[in-house]
Amino acid sequence: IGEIRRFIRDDGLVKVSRTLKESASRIRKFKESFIKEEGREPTVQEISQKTGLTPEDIINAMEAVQEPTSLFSPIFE
Amino acid sequence: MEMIKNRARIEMSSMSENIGFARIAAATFAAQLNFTLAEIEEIKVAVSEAVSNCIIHGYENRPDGTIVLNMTIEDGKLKIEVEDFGVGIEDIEAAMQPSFTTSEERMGLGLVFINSFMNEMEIISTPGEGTLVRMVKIPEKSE
Amino acid sequence: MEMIKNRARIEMSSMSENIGFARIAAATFAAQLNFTLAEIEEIKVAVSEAVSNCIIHGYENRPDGTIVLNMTIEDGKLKIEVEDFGVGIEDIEAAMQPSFTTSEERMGLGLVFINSFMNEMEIISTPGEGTLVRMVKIPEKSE
Ligand SMILES: Nc1ncnc2c1ncn2[C@@H]1O[C@H](COP(=O)(O)OP(=O)(O)O)[C@@H](O)[C@H]1O
Ligand SMILES: Nc1ncnc2c1ncn2[C@@H]1O[C@H](COP(=O)(O)OP(=O)(O)O)[C@@H](O)[C@H]1O
Ligand SMILES: [Mg+2]
Ligand SMILES: [Mg+2]
Repeated sequence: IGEIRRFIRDDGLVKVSRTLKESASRIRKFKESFIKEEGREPTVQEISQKTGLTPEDIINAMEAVQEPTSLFSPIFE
Repeated sequence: MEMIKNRARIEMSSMSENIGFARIAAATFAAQLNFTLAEIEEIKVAVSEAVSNCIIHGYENRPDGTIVLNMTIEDGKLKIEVEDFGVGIEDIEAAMQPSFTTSEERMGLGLVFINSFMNEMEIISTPGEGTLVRMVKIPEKSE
Repeated sequence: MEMIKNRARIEMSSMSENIGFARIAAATFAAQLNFTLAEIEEIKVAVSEAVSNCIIHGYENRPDGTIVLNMTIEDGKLKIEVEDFGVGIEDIEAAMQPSFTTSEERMGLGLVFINSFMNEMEIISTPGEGTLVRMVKIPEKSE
């Protein structure tokens, strides 16, 4: 069990913090090229199909890199 | 379009920590439908605003109230209900007006945002009993 | 350490779509405490395994069951309960053994993971009535 824990800690999880940002930039790139080709925004499911990321990962990644939404920030407390 | 029917009901404390929690929960649940990231963002803003209102207005910042976030996916539509059991709204029509607010430093735009970001919106409220905001969002691609 | 007390209770359908939903909801809720990303990842695995078990074993993949995810933050600890109202477990001690499984193609490691990733774990189950998995995770930094 200690093994499993160590494996995930040392190997899997360093990746996690890195991949959140990597995923976000992959999503952005895919989105840009999709818009160029199709003339519209891709849906989360289309992004999921093309990048292999789960919808949850996509939401999570976008949340992690989100800049404070300046337009709305005054109303958030 | 989708035949999927799914539901989730969340009960949470009226603490500002839960605004972010509710926002992510709604976004993740919504991702089962064919929404774009921009539409997901609109859902997040609508849910944030509705939950903030429960905390700030409904419970006047008391942390011991309960907020219910009820979400259903049916017939390709996302239905979201945000409910509190707080002070309620005297005049719903007035509350819906842009820049109407009952607290000094606020902008009075929350309900306006919800109304403009969601396809349908309805408020049911009884003073002294609480407020329910019901909204529907339909993926644009499916229309 | 923290004086904060917060709770959220989620009721959801026994659909595999909700495994990811529950995982993210738990991670977002947990993020109020001082957990490392590695610890959050462990919580996500534990919740995924517990919710999968409700769907696969508790409800034998029927989508019309209800799963409850109950989360509390108190005294700097995260308490999580995952409950179903399905078939229940005959022999809890056996179920906890590494590689014990009642379904052919499975690895029988879900409960072992939960037990190793969480600081405390307890199973309460009645055959024919359902199963409750209770777990506690404490931020390592606070210990
Ligand atoms: N859940 C609620 N409980 C009680 N009153 C509410 C609730 N939601 C909205 N209101 C009332 O409606 C008004 C307008 O809400 P909103 O458009 O979100 O603007 P703001 O929150 O900036 O005041 C609030 O000032 C308040 O009086
Ligand atoms: N919620 C549950 N309801 C009924 N049985 C369960 C539940 N959770 C676990 N079990 C039983 O415990 C066994 C071991 O579970 P687990 O360690 O997750 O392995 P696996 O899911 O791979 O079989 C399962 O095969 C099942 O018999
Ligand atoms: Mg508001
Ligand atoms: Mg399992």
